[in-house]
Amino acid sequence: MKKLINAPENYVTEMLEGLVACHPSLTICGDSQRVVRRSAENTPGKVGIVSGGGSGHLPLFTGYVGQGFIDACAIGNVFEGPAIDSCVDAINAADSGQGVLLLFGNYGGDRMNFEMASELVAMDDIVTATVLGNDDVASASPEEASKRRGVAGLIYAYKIAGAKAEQLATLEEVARVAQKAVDATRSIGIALAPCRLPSSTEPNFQIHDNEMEMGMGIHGEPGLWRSELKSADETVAEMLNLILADLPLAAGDRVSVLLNGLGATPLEELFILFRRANQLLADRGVEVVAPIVGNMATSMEMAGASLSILKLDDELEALLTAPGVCPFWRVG
Amino acid sequence: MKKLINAPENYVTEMLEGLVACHPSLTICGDSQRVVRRSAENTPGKVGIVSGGGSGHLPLFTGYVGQGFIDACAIGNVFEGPAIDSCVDAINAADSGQGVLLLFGNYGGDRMNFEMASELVAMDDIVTATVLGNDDVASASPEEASKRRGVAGLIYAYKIAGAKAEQLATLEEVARVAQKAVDATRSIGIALAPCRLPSSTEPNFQIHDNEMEMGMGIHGEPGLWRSELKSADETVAEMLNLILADLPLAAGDRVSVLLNGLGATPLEELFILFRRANQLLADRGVEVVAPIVGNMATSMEMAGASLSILKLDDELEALLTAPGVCPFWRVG
Amino acid sequence: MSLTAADLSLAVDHLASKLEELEPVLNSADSRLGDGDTGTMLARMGRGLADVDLESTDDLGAAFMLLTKATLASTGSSLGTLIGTAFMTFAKTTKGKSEIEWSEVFAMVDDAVVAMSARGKSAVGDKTILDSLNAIARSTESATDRDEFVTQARSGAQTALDELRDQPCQIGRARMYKEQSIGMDDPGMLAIALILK
Amino acid sequence: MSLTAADLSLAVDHLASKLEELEPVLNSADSRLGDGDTGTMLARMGRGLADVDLESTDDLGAAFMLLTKATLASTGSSLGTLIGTAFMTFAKTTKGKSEIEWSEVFAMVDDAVVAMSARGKSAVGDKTILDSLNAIARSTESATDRDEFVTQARSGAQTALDELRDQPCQIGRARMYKEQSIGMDDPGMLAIALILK
Ligand SMILES: Nc1ncnc2c1ncn2[C@@H]1O[C@H](COP(=O)(O)OP(=O)(O)O)[C@@H](O)[C@H]1O
Ligand SMILES: Nc1ncnc2c1ncn2[C@@H]1O[C@H](COP(=O)(O)OP(=O)(O)O)[C@@H](O)[C@H]1O
Ligand SMILES: [Mg+2]
Ligand SMILES: [Mg+2]
Ligand SMILES: [Mg+2]
Ligand SMILES: [Mg+2]
Repeated sequence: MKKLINAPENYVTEMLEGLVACHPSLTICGDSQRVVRRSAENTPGKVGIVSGGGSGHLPLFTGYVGQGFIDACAIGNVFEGPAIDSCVDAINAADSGQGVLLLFGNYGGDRMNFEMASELVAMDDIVTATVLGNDDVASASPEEASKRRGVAGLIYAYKIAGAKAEQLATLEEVARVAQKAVDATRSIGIALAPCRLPSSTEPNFQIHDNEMEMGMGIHGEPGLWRSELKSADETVAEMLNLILADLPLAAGDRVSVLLNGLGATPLEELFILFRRANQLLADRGVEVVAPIVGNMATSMEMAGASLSILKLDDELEALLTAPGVCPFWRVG
Repeated sequence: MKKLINAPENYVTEMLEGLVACHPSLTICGDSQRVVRRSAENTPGKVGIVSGGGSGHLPLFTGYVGQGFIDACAIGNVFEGPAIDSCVDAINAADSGQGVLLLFGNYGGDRMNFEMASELVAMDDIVTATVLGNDDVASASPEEASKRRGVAGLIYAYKIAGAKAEQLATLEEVARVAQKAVDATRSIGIALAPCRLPSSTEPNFQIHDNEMEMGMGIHGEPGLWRSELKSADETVAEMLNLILADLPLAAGDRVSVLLNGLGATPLEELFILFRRANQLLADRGVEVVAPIVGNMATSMEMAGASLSILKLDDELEALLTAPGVCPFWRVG
Repeated sequence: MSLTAADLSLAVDHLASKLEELEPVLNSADSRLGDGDTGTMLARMGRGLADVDLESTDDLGAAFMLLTKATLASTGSSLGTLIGTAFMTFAKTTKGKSEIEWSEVFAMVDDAVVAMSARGKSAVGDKTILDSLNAIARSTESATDRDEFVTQARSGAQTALDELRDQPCQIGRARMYKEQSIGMDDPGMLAIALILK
Repeated sequence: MSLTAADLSLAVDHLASKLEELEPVLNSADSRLGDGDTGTMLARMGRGLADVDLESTDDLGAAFMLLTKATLASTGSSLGTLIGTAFMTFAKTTKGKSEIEWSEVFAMVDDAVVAMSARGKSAVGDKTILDSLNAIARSTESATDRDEFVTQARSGAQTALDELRDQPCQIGRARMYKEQSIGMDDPGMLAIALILK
C-alpha cells in the first residue's frame, strides 16, 4: 500500500492542481480553494448543479464537472465531507439566478454541511433544492432505503439532471429528474483489498488473502458478509441478485449498467464481470443500454468492483443519452 | 493479489467478450477470435493500421481501435505476443487495398509474428510497412535505442498515424509520421508493487514495502535501480531527468505529456505526479499541449506509473489534436 | 466561580494536545465500524482551534464564534460539523458576555445537544457523541467551579461510554452492524471520555 | 537406425508431460530476468502438441508441419515462435519422407539454428535456446540411434547450460542486466536441459 505522494496534508491541494492543469475545462475557485467549477461562464437561464464529497474517489466527484453534468463541486479532505465554506462557494459558483440543485451522496457530514450552506445562501436569495444519492443497497434495508449511502450510481443522476438543466428546465424539473434517477438506481459493491488514507500508516481494513467482502462501504465500512473468494461469474450473479431483490426487472425492461472498479482492479477483470452481468440480464430479457465499464468512482487503491443498475423509462433514457462532456465521461 | 476471474485459460476470451459487449464500435473477428476490429466498414482508399500485443495491458492495445486510431488489433495471451494467425487475421481485417501499417511495440515475439504474418499476406498481395514503438528509455542505452521496448508512448503513434490515415495519405506517408512520432517519444516507468499472471499463484516480482524500482518493464522485468520510496515530487523529477537525458528540450519547445498509471495507482496520485511534471517543464519554458493523465497502458494490478513525453512539431501537433475516437481516448 | 476567555484558552490548548496524542487510538476505534478517520480529523481540528487567537477578545460569544469557524473550516466530517454546531450554540448563549457561571454551563451543553440532534437527525440513545454530552450535562448540574465541572464531566463521559458500549449503534453505517457494534465504543464518545481523562 | 513418425509421437508425449511438470520451475527461472511466463507458455504449447493427431500420417514432413501449426497457434511468445520455426525447418527437410537416419538429425538441428537465428535476430553465444540447440547438434554428430542421440543431446544441453551460466544475457530485456544475469540460467536453455533429463 505504497503511495506516490508528498506531504499528506497537501494531498488534496496537489491533486486538484494536477487535475485542473490537465483539464483546462475545470478551474479551482472559492476562498477555500476547495471548489472546482467549469471554466466556461455559466449559461444564463440554466439551473446550476452542485455536488461535493470527500476526496479519494476520483473521478468522483469533481471529475464530473462539465457541460451537461454538474457545474461545480465542493471538495472535502480524504473520506470527509466538504467543509461548509466550500459548499457555499460551490453554490455561488454554479448559480445563474435560476436556483441550484444540490446533488450529492447521502453521508452525514455532506448532508449537514450542504444543509447549513443552503441556509446561508438563502440569505443571498439563492434558491436550492437537494437530492441525495442513496443507491447502495448494502447500506440499509429496503424499509430504511432513505438511509442508504450514495455510491457509484450517483453519476447517473449527474448525467440525467445535467442533461435536463441544459434544456433550461426549472429547478423543480431538474430536481424531479434527479430524484427519479436516484430512485431508479441501485448499486452493490464487493471489496477484495483495502486502501490506505494518506495520513495513515495502516490499511483501512484487514481482509484475508482468500476472502472477499460483499457490500463493503466505499470507505471500508463492513459489508453484508465475507466469504472466500468466488469466481467472477458467481460473484456478479450474487451482486445482481442483491440488486434485483430491490429493483425487480422484467423481460422487456431497459437498463443501463455501470460496472465500476474501486481502484486497483484491472479493466480486464471489470470486463469479465460485465460480460456475465450482461449475459444474466439478457437471459431475463432485459436490454442493456449505454453501459459503462471502468473506474468511475473509486476508493483510491482499494481492490474490488461495484455494479450499478439504472432502470430506464423513455424520459431517463433520452436524458442519459443526450450529449454531455466532462473529463471522465462523454456522450454524443 | 486476488483476482475476480473465472478459469485462467478463459481470461482473454471472456475479457474480449465483455469489451465488445460494452463497446459496440468494436467487433471480434478472425478464425482465432483473437482479433478486434472496428465494427464500421473499412473506409475505401484508407491505409489500414494494425497493432497487437499481449493481454494484460488494457486499454492497450485493443482499446485504441477506433476512427482516427488503429483499425484492428491482434491479441495475445497475457504478456505474450499475438499468435501469427491473429496477426494475419488482423491485417486482413484492416486492409482496404491501400496497404497496412503494422504498428506495435518492440518485443521479440510480437516482432517475429508480425514479420511472419506480413510474409504470408504478401502472397495475397497485401502490402505492409512496419513501425516499432520503442519509447522505454530504461530498456536499452541510447547507443542501442533501436532495441528499446515499446511502452505507453505507443498510443501517441496510434493517434498520429491514425489521423494521417484518415486524410487518405499513402502507406509511405502514414508510416513516416508513425516513425516520426515514435522517434519523438520517450517513456520511463516506476513500479511499486507487482501484478500476478492469471495462471500463476505468485506475484511476478517481489519488492519490499519501502522500495520502488525505476525503469521496471511492463512485465515486471528488472529496472535501472531500486531505491527506497521517494516523494512524488522527487520521483517525477528523476523520471523527467532520465527522459531529458535522451530527448533534450529547450525553452519554447512544445510537448505532450502522458502520465500513465500501471493499474493500481489511484488517479489522485497520477494527478499529483502530473502537477509536478508540468511545473518542471514550465520552469524550463517548455509548453505542455494536450496532456493525458490516466490508466492508458497498464500491467493489470501493478502499482506504479510511467511518464511519456512526445516532442511536437507543427505536423505532429496537428495530427495529435485532429479528431479521433476510440473507447479510451477521444479528441475533438 | 465563572468561566472566562482565559479558561477557554486553557481548555483549547489541552484539547489540541490531547487530540494530537489520541489520533491513532481514535482512528483505530473508527476503523472497526466506520472509515477510520476520526482521530486524524479531530487532530486536524485541534490544530485549527489552537491557531485561533483567543487573546484578541474578552467576549465569550466572539471567542466561541472564532472556534466555530475554525472547526467548520478544518473539516466537513459529521463529527466536525456537530462540534461546530455545539460551539455555535455556545456562541449564541454567551454573546456579549465576558464570563458565565460554571453552574450555568450544563444548561448550555443541553442547548448544544438539542441543536446537534436537529442537525444530525439523531437522538440521545443512538450511541453517539450526543450521549456523552447529555451525560456530561446531567453529571455537572451541581458544579460550581472548573475543577468540579471537569471532575463531574469526566465521570459523566465515562459512565455514558460504559453504559452504551453494549448497545447497538443507531447512526451512520455502523447501524447496519448492530450485532457487531455491540461491545464496541463509539469513536466520538470515546474521544470525549479520553479528552477528559 | 532411423527416426519415424512413431518416434516423433513418443517424443511429443514425453515433451508434453515434462513441460506440464516443469511449469513452475521454468516460470520462476524466467521471472528472475524476464516476465515469468516461460513455464506456462511451454506447458500450453505442450498441450497443443499432445492434441496433434500424428497417427494420421507417415510423412515426417506432414507430421512436423502439424506440430509447427500447433506450436504457432498455442502462443505468440518469442520462444514459441522460435520453436515453431525449428519445427518448420524440420518439416521442409523431411517433406515426403517416412523416416530419416538418426545420423542425419544433427544437421537438421543445425538448419533449425540458422533459421531461428534469422528469425530471432540473435546468434549462438547470446545465451539463448540457440546455444542449447547448437550444443546438441555438436554433441550428436556421431549418434546412430535414438538412445545414443538422446544421451548425447542430454549431455550437450547440460554442457551448454553450464558453460553459458556465467556469461551475460545478450537478448531481450535481460540484456540490460548483464551483471545480474551472470550466474543465472536462461529459461529457454534450462527448459531444454530439463526436458532431456
Ligand atoms: N448524525 C450524527 N449524530 C450524532 N453524532 C454523530 C452523527 N454522525 C456521526 N456522529 C458522531 O461522529 C462520530 C464519527 O465521526 P467521523 O469519523 O468524523 O465521521 P464520518 O462518519 O464523517 O467519518 C461518531 O462516532 C458519532 O459519535
Ligand atoms: N530473439 C531470440 N533469439 C533466441 N532465443 C530467444 C530470443 N528471444 C527469446 N529467446 C528464448 O526464449 C526464452 C524466453 O521465452 P519466453 O519467456 O516465452 O519469451 P518472452 O520474452 O516472449 O516472454 C529465452 O530464455 C530465450 O532462450
Ligand atoms: Mg469520514
Ligand atoms: Mg512473455
Ligand atoms: Mg469516520
Ligand atoms: Mg518470458
